[in-house]
Amino acid sequence: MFLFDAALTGKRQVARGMFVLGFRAPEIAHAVRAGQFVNLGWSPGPVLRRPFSVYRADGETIEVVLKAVGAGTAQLLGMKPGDRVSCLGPLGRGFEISGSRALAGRAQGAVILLSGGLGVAPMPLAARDARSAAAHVTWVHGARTAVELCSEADGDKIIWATDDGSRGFHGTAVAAAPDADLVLACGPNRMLAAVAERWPDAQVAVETYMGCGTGICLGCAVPLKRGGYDRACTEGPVYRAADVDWAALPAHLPYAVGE
Amino acid sequence: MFLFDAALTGKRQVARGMFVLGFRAPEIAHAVRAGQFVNLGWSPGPVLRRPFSVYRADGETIEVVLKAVGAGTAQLLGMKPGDRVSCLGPLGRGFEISGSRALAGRAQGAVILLSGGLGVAPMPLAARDARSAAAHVTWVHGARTAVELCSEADGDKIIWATDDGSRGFHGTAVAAAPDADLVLACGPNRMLAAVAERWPDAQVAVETYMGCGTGICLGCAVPLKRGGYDRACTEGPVYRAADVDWAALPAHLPYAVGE
Amino acid sequence: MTPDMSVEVGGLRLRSPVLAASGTFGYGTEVPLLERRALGGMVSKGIFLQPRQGTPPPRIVETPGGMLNAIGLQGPGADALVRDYAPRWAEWDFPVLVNINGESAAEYAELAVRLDRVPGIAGFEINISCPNVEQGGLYFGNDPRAAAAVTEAVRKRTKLPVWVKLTPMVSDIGVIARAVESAGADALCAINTFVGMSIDLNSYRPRLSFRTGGLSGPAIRPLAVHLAHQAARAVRIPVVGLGGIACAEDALEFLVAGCTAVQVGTATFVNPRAIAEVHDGIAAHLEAKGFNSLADLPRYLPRD
Amino acid sequence: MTPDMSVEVGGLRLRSPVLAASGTFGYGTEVPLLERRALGGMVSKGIFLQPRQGTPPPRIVETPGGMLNAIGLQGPGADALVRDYAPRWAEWDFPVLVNINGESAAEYAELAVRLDRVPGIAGFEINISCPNVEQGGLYFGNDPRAAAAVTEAVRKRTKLPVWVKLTPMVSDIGVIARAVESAGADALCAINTFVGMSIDLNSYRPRLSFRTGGLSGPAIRPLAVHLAHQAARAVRIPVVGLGGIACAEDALEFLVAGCTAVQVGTATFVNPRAIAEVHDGIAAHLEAKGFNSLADLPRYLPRD
Ligand SMILES: Cc1cc2nc3c(=O)[nH]c(=O)nc-3n(C[C@H](O)[C@H](O)[C@H](O)COP(=O)(O)OP(=O)(O)OC[C@H]3O[C@@H](n4cnc5c(N)ncnc54)[C@H](O)[C@@H]3O)c2cc1C
Ligand SMILES: Cc1cc2nc3c(=O)[nH]c(=O)nc-3n(C[C@H](O)[C@H](O)[C@H](O)COP(=O)(O)OP(=O)(O)OC[C@H]3O[C@@H](n4cnc5c(N)ncnc54)[C@H](O)[C@@H]3O)c2cc1C
Ligand SMILES: Cc1cc2nc3c(=O)[nH]c(=O)nc-3n(C[C@H](O)[C@H](O)[C@H](O)COP(=O)(O)O)c2cc1C
Ligand SMILES: Cc1cc2nc3c(=O)[nH]c(=O)nc-3n(C[C@H](O)[C@H](O)[C@H](O)COP(=O)(O)O)c2cc1C
Ligand code: FES
Ligand code: FES
Repeated sequence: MFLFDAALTGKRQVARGMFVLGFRAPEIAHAVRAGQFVNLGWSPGPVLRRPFSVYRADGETIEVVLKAVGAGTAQLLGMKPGDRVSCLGPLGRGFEISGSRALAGRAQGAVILLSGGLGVAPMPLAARDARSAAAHVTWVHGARTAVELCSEADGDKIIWATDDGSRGFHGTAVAAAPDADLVLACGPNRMLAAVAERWPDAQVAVETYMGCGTGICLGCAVPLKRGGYDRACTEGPVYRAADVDWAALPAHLPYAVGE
Repeated sequence: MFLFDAALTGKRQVARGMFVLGFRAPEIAHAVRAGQFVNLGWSPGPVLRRPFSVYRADGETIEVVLKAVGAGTAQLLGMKPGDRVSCLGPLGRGFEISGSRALAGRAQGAVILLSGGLGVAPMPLAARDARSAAAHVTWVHGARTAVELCSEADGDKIIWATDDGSRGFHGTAVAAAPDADLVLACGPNRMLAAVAERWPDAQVAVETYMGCGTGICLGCAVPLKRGGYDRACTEGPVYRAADVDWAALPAHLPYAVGE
Repeated sequence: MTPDMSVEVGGLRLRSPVLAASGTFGYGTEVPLLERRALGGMVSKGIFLQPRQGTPPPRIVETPGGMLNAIGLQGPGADALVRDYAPRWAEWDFPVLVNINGESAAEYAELAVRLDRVPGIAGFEINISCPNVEQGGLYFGNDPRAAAAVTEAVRKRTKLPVWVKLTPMVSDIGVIARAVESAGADALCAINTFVGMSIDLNSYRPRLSFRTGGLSGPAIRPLAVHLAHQAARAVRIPVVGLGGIACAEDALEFLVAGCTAVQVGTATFVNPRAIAEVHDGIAAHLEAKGFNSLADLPRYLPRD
Repeated sequence: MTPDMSVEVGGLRLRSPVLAASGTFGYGTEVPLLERRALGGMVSKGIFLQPRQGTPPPRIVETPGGMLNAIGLQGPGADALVRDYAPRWAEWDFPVLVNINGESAAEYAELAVRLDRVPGIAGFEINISCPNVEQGGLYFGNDPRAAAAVTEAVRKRTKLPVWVKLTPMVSDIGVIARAVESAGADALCAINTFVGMSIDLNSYRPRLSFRTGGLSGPAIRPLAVHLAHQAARAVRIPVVGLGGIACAEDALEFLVAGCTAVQVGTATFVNPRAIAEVHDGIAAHLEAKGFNSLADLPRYLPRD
């Protein structure tokens, strides 16, 4: 876990209202695994940090992808190159890819990356790791409508899905996806609940409110099927889909925006 | 009283740590009188607005001069051209110059502008108005040391004073000043108390905490010699020096910085 | 169609549910009254029977998300109020309530007598966050019996609407709310400021000359919503919510939590258009959700 | 010369006046313990005798200058605490106090018995902001008698230091402070969170599943300073101040206002280095002012 001030290096648009921000963060770029996140803070700004999945990591730089869903994200998107944010990470347990049982013993396992809206966030790193595990990667990316699809989906095969049919499959990403050995998914919690129905063993990255990101506040409770809660920031944010008690997990968090 | 968003147009340094910021504010540039102030707010930023004397006004632009004395001023100084602040003003009663009794009937009255540290703030406008009232203007500007003297003092005659003697008169601005028909002063409240001793009829611009700047909170109480309080933002910030109960006015406010 | 925003609160029909809070709008005469259409009413700065000079400066200090104030209820006293302000209020198209203060129940009562039937005064808001001098300086508002006694004393002297403004520094606001309801209040206002302190690290003394001050502003909003909600659950008379409202969403939290109207205080210092923005934002919310009137807004008010 | 920062608080000698507050530092095992030198001690997450699952999400919501939490005292219960955490604490070079909770005085007492003389446990912090189930759910902390009863029940069962953490939702904290002092507390901690509520405007229901939550963070600091000051004025035992401390200046306000030590809570969530920064900043302040030790810091503590 590193804590330091990171300078904004650049910004680009990847869908309507959706932007990628780069930060100079060599320690994290080096250490981060797909599905892990950073917790960003700045002043003047919100009281609490804001968690963001690492989108890409390259040499000295990490990227995050976001939309303005509230004051914090709007402030981040208003920053200019050179502005600094306090960066804490990498946090959480990421996807299990090369070491996963699903791929064990397969020459070229089939991996599906399933993302809804801002759920693209952890996927470029997941694609990187799946490819380096010699897997065949199909990325299924869904959004409400064509202009909200992230333009940077990447994989051996790409399937687009839109709720209004304006591009690709007319329907949800879950419905559009073929089967595979390993399914990695991120998106609105209710999309993940649908993933859990179809692929109980899928690895899904959930979203919760977070107070600290470091395991000490117990604010990020994820209700488990076996009873009780654990911490999205520490045991999660990636879970076996069937392990989460989806009915008890709030479904209105902002990954939902743009889906 | 106008309320609108004003874009920052530029910034220049005028002394160690002291900067002039320009804002596009045509309504205020047109209406403002010497000694009046604007109340600036921005988000994210402090809860309350921050009051600043108008330093210059020219066509479409007003200027304010400041140092970083706390979080709010530091944030203002970190802004970049094009950034916007909410601007409320012009507020308060300014200096009485052309209509003042002190100058009445004199062909060329002698006016002294007496400023300590950031007390330069209202003086360029005061110099402008005094000159247009055909007065002879002597500007006496004091600071702790040479590098803290504002480089933009302006008048028919300029007298510098430094506490350490590093430039001009070795001592306070009050001690350095000659007598005159009309004395206008701004600076730390304890300097103004000294002004009151020497020139009871001087017009002095005081500083207080301000909650609203518009006369409704009663937070900016100025204790009066005749008893009771009135409002720096409405009846002030300019007072007849002898009218203020200096012993009861807090003296630790930040105009003191840099003096 | 713009939704119907009018409300009936404790004996007054208001065209808007948004009022100006006491002490944060002066006497309504200081600032040009723009956008009146948005203003449901005004509560004037707290007044005592006699003129009061108020506390020495510093009187205010900013804190994270809020401010402390210790103005000391500076004011001109009842006679000047009747002479200088009431005649102007009588010409306005929204009701003005007078925030009344005293050191004993009898003083509140005398003030009510003095101000009753004065044209321009539409009602009273009793500020019970005053020290009860006869009881060793304990606040009226902390003690259900003292709060009820003040309410009753005023109630008996006037037919005008009597609103009682509750103090938040109590362990069970419902008890006080019920006590003043029984004593004849027409509405409750929740809440006044919380007592706070800020220390200067140069002088090693409190920053405020009065040492303590009342905390207001966004910082207290979650506490205020909770207390207003608790009060609304405890009584049948309307509750006017306030504390930290700066935008329409903030006001809607109070309304959903069971309040009939709201007051905007500190926000007006920062944004002279705050009341209009709150009003317009509530109307926009109702429209966006398809409600024809504020009465249709869903409330969250499980009964105790 | 670095100033002497050690303090003696309620039976414990601490190398630093800065402690980690309960519920904001877990069990001390979650995050690598950097910069221990700055840590005067730690109060572990509140525990009940039995394991508790805690409340369903959402458990936290941000508010202006602060946050609401309703974790529901999720925890493993006394046996797991003794088994899993105490042995690790026993190896550390700073004291760990356990924040104890119960639904009746007897339950607190039982917990004290169970944890007394367990190596690694240096003392107790009694959380009296719990509903007293036997008394219809009123908080122990609101009632001087109930607060004293809990304190006495624990006091009788242990020779370890007993600190009592006060709730802020009272009209006179001095009364409670004196009651628990008389009942044998070694120190007071002031204060716990304030109850607040936040409403979601989509569902028209509270944002927190538990409906209300405790407000912490910078927003409450001026209230906490005032309450800690009032408590310090009321008693002779030391007071540990907390509520909204994020930097050294904040901590110094509590110390000047009469506190012997401070705890840092929510700030640790935002800045994992907060405790070290508070410690170092206090030391820097003392040095800059020419004080050789924290004991020389001027206090503002007029006696009642
Ligand atoms: C592990 C994790 C990874 C995430 N990765 C991304 C990402 O890569 N890209 C992205 O755009 N978003 C991501 N999010 C969501 C992102 O953190 C929120 O959208 C952001 O915090 C909203 O901040 P705001 O100030 O703009 O919104 P606010 O104005 O604070 O609130 C808007 C909404 O944001 C949510 N929110 C606020 N604070 C938090 C918080 N501390 N934690 C979680 N949700 C919060 C609430 O639902 C709230 O209603 C992630 C969240 C988690 C938990
Ligand atoms: C009528 C008037 C005109 C002023 N003109 C100028 C000017 O031209 N140039 C200039 O640099 N400064 C001016 N000031 C002072 C300026 O407003 C303060 O320095 C500024 O508000 C400090 O804000 P901050 O956030 O940086 O400091 P903070 O961190 O808030 O506090 C630092 C100090 O600033 C003071 N302060 C904070 N808030 C206020 C407030 N609302 N009103 C007054 N003082 C406050 C306090 O003394 C505080 O200790 C003027 C003040 C007044 C009342
Ligand atoms: C400067 C100031 C003066 C106030 N004066 C009074 C008053 O005279 N009488 C009163 O009942 N409340 C007074 N209040 C309290 C407000 O009316 C209101 O209850 C409180 O500020 C909380 O609302 P807010 O957060 O919207 O400001 C005052 C508040 C402030 C900030
Ligand atoms: C997430 C969270 C959990 C907390 N859990 C406990 C607890 O278990 N026991 C307790 O006495 N206080 C608990 N508190 C209260 C803190 O210890 C502290 O009193 C309060 O947060 C005010 O301090 P702060 O503003 O520095 O956070 C908790 C606070 C937070 C934010
Ligand atoms: S966010 Fe604090 S424990 Fe997970
Ligand atoms: S600053 Fe509010 S009355 Fe002057």
